[in-house]
Amino acid sequence: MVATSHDVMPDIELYQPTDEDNALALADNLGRDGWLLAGGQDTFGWLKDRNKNPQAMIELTRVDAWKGIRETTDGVEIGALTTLTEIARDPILTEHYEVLAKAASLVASPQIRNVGTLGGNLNQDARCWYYRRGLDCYRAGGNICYADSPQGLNREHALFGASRCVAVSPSDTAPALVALDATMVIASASGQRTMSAEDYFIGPARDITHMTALNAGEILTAVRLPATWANAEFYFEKVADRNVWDFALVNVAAAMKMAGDSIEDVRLACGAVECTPRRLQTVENALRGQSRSEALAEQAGQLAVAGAEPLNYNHFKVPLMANLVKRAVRG
Amino acid sequence: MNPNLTRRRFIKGVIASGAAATTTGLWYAANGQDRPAGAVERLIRINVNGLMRSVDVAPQETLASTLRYRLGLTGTKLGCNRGECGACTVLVDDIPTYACSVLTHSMKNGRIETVEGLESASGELHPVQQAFVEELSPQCGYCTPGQVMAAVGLLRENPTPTREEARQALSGNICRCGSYDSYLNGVMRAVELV
Amino acid sequence: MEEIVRYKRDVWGEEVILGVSWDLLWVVSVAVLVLLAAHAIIMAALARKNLDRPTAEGRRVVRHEGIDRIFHWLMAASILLLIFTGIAPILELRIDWLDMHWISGLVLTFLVVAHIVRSLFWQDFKSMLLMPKDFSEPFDSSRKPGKYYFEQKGMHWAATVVVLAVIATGLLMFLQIDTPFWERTNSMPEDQLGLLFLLHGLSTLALVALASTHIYFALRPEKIYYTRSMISGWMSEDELAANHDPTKWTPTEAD
Amino acid sequence: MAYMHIGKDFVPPDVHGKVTGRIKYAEDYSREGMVYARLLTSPIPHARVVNIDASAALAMDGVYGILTVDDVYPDGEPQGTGLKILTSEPTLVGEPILAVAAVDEKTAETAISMIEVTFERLPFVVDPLDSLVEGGPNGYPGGQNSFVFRQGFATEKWSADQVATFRAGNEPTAEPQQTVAYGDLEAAFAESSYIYEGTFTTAGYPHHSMEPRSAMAYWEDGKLYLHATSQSLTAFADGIAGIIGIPKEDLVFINAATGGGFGQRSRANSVPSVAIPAKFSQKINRPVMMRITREEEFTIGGARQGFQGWIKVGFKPDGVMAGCDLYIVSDNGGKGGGADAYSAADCISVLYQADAVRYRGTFIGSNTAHRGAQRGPGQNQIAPIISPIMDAAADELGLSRLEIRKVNSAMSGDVGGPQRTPFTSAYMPQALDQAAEAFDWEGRQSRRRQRNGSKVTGLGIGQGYHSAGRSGQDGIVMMGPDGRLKIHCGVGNLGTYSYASVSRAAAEALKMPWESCDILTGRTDLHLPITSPQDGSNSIFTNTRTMWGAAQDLLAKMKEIAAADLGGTLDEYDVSGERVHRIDDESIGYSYGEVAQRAMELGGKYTGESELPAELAEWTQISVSRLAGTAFMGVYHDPAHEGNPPGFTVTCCEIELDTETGKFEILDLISIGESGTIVHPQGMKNQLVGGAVWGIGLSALERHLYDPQNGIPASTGYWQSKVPTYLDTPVKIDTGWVDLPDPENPVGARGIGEPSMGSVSAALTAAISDALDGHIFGAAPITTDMIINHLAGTQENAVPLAQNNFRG
Repeated sequence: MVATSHDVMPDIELYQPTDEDNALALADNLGRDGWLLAGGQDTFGWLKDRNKNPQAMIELTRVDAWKGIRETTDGVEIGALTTLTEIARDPILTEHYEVLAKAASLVASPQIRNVGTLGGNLNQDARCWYYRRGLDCYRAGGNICYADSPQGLNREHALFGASRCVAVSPSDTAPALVALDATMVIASASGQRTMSAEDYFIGPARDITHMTALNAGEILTAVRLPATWANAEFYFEKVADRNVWDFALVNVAAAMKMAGDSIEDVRLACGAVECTPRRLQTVENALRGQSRSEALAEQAGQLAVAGAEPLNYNHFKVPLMANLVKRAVRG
Repeated sequence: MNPNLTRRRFIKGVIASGAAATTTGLWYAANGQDRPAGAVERLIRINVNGLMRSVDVAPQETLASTLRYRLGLTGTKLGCNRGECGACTVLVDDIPTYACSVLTHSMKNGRIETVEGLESASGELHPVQQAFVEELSPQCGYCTPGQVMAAVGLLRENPTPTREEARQALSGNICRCGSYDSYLNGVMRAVELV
Repeated sequence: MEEIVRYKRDVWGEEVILGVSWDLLWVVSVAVLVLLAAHAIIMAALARKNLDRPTAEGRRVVRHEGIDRIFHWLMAASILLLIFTGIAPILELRIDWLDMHWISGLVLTFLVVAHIVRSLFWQDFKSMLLMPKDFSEPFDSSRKPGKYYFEQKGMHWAATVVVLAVIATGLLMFLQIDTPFWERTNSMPEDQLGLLFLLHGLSTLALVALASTHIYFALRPEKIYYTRSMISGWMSEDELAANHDPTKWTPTEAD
Repeated sequence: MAYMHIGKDFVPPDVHGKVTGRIKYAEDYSREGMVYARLLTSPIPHARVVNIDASAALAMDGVYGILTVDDVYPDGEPQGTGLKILTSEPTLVGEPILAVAAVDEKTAETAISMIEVTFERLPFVVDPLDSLVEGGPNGYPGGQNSFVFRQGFATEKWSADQVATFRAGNEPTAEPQQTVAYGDLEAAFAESSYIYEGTFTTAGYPHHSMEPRSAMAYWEDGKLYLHATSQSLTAFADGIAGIIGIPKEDLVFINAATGGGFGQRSRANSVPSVAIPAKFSQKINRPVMMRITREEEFTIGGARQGFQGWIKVGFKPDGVMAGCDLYIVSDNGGKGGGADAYSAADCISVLYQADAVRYRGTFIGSNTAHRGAQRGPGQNQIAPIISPIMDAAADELGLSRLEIRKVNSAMSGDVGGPQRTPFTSAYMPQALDQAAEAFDWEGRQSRRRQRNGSKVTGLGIGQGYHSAGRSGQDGIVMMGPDGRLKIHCGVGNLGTYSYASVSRAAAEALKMPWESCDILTGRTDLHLPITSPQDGSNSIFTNTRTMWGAAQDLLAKMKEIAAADLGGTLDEYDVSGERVHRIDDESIGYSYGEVAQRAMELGGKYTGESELPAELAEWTQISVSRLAGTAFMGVYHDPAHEGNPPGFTVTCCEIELDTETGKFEILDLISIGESGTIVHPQGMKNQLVGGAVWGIGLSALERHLYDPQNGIPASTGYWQSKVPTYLDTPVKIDTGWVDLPDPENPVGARGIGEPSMGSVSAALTAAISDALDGHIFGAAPITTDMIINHLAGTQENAVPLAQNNFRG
């Protein structure tokens, strides 16, 4: 019987490594018992509620190598521990990759952006309220989904790609990275690997208890934005109930390369409609080579929502998503 | 017995009794022994309102807990204790921060300022505080320390914000009384006072 | 071994069964491996004394009709796929397992039902029946079986029970997920749901053990011709004579 | 009238403490030897506690004891309504069952986790209509499902068909539990040329005060010192002494500041949990702190009643509201609730002066938050429902939306409500005109429904009302030889500053400079008079009367002493410059210090030792008895007033609604108050802007969700409940007031706190409706998803009229 409301941090150990090797060694030793702590804005709630009970926190923010925004030969590399405020205000990003800066500026609240990091925003866990309440649902390793049931309160849940769990990707920066065709840099004690942002996020069909491809002992250390999409025409919009603190009901990120009025190339992604940021490849294919018009935008919106499977209370997300894609294409 | 260990325990004992004047029951008692190597040291010195304070801080302790229950700085309020209200906003190196949602150990190298630290040595209110008084910005007052700190943080970064900029900067602070308009009037008046 | 059953809290915080502890998977795997290894060692030690194997040369008789072999291999494939897709998420293998799992589950169910119907009405059902007198067969070298000897019958019936249990629990679990045929209702009480997962898990463990044992014996050299017969359908008359009592089983000649 | 203090801004004494963080709320206190209590609350929406085994917990080191129902209710748990201190039959998730005190919170929590409570699970329900239907689960003890305010528990059932018809949008056909009516409704509809008829729902959601209701208590010298949170000071203390079960004189209630009330903390029976540390400290003889978490604040707090209603309104060709027929099923939550539905009907009657009104009400429980008063309980739920209907009528009848409100306006001399109560005064037409002019309402009409890309402009005007004043309370002022005026103030400090602004009436009566006044308040051992619970927007009206009266008593006594000592009659004396003096020769007289000195020499009635008003409440009597003889005393019992002192507001707003995202922005908003003379302009302005934020929450954002399948709450915190933020509210809110005096109040004042929310909710809902070509949702809130669904023609699988759920 769980019958006490907890809101104070439980006893838990804290490590504050200051260099990469130590951090990776700790992550490796502790595995899933070690909680990777960045800004902590998706950490303390879990711990205070006693709904996640790791043995120790490994604070990553003291590793300078994983912070900051640097220009590279083929784009920009952003340390995963860079705060959202820094990203939102960074001159390189605001000038060349505005879609990411905009997305970061719309996360949560100013104070959360001040300590919250890009890595934290990308790796945050699902916001399904049943899951957050600490119920032993599928995502928590259980055998039931409370949200997708005949009377489940699933207004904020998935339109696509649900498999037992119907939670959605809560991140605002994730769709921006997918639109930018970013590369995720993942380090572990045994080395480094990279993968595309699109592949980084995984749905419940493949892993119902984790939202990213990070394995135990691995740390997301950086995100690389390719020069290919620098200075493209960008669009980011987030619709949420409240204009502060809220997670998107739907968000959209777009990067478009225009040749005059014609769409030369485009990448589009929506958040909060699937457990992963949903890249809209069919829409992209339909847009490529077309000249931009209201009719095309309308068509793109409709194409974007094809195959949506709404639940009890999220039918509105279908027209909302269509409209946001339409607006993204309209520019 | 290792003499160093004994001495360290002794120091902890002194610190603990020093803190007994304030509440400590919210925060959980220490498991002093058998802590793994490499984990943080509990006994730290932190800069709060310009004073270096020695304090025994549990690894998991939030800054709000340390301020309220170790140092007796109860001006920092806990409205939700999970980053959803802003009442616990303090400045760390001039950056508005939810004290309920950062660890003290994460902030230990920073310059921490709470609402108690704003008045001048002679007891003069900070311009933001003065302006909030003049505009009667607070209602129930529970969110006020957080609003004050967010406003002070803004004015340090941007001494002449527009009303819209002030609104954005303070947007991480809930006021259930709905005194937003009065707080913004206060910030705009503070701009004049500064 | 820490535990057999995993528990969780239901929506109101009461403890209910969540399912089988997957630590048992390792226990079962290790146990089966040890037993089979022990068996292999003993057999290897005894091997030299037993050199007069029947020859595959000569006339051939039909042991398994083509249709039966197809059934067998389809069932084998679906069971292996079920085991693989079921275990993958436990091993944190990130594959899209659930659709494969329920589709192969449905295939298996169909095959099993068809097999039961066929065996009852079109096949020699009696040949697989395990009679009380069969139990003395392994201890009496003078007794030879009909089509299936004791161990084969035992394996078959054990597999029958376990597969039926897996199917029955699996079908009930199938109702708890969204499929092209229906949307899940989540109407089963959580304690019953947990029991279901537990039974499915336990029967899965048994199935893993049985399947490994079955594969092991099928690959053993002594009676490898039974495996061959499940592939090609025939066995030699010599093999027949060495193992079976022609009065109890008279197979037709193969062409 | 030229006042010295009334109508002027001042710095209330507690503001300094608020901006410096020095003012203390209950949880900011600590005490030597303090131990910590934590609650074990029900994980189940409705259950009976069969057994509690706490032996393992009590055997733990550092555990000081357990507090159960048997401790707090030695004579058995009360069967009545409302929140209990602790209960053995919880009717909602999170209701406290027992408490454990320990050396620290962790130990208490660990101990709680070792307590085995055996529950018997009982039927529960989340939507009242699901309980009302024949065969539906009954969520209250004893298999009942209904509680009627001031009547009691009942079991109420409708046939499946009756519930289905209602859900389908039709007038309920079942007998209501309550009917109140006046006028000839049939005739009214017969002469109507426009009739609107339809069902509606409004959300009941919690107060979400920022200060959780933590409390700390200890016993010293036979007295209980209780630090807690409340909206009212002495009225709350008076009540909580009864709940704790101790004599009033043994309680010292300390409550210098309260982190928001909004109706839920005005009376002790809505915060009975503060009795837990009080009882605990008595039992274990140690100071006990009970800190309350945000989640607990939600579950042991309360919420507004939600409505599932049907309304029919008829308008004559000239726009006059002929009749209004209202049928409301109120969501009474888990512990019984109030009379919001009646107030809703009352509000329509008052605001629109309908010729005939019928109110029918039925009250059904759900196993959700306790329902109690919340800022304009009833008046404000109906405000966003009626407002777009007024607009539809105006459009239909060819009137302007301002005009239709003006022809229906309440004015002095009018009566309102089913009881046909006359107003003390009423100036709604003036308020409408003032708002319309300040907002340039007519000038903006050209922008109405104008499109700009995907955006469309909506204009809204709305009105708010709440009865705003009471009487019959007590006042005490004191003066010592230093000549300073000690104003004993029993009014709570919940952020309205009314405790200070009403005290200004005493200063005003004695023409005292504010610097020479001290307000004694914040803790009851300062010996404070009783006053009405600080709810119902009454404080300004009620307590300016008592303050004025007590000061007048002091004034009269001053004149008596002066006349006796210095010659002449009372009416030959007046006061000015902190002196009582002859009118014809100001040099003959006493300074206030001298007259106080004389009073103390004379004693008797001058120092409260005799000739006290006979009607003083027991609480005041205790205070007076302790003050008696210590200083010159003015003491007063306020007689009952005549009529209904209304608080009115009018709001105009302009929004821009994006038809592609369902989001809107409030471009301009002005609220005009009509609440008699304004005592404290900054305080008035704060009530108007605060009410505006609340109105936006009600109309567009705030929600209250419980999972229908298992009764667990989904909106326990600020994030999930969608409390409005800076960026959901306008960057600037304009305010103003009519400022005409009310004759029933000595300084002309009436209250404003609650109407300020209703008019904004009404105006905003009207503006949303306007932007959507007049579509009437019949709902509060109207959330983003609802707007998108309306525009896109999509639909959720929502249950029509659902409560504690999404509306789709």
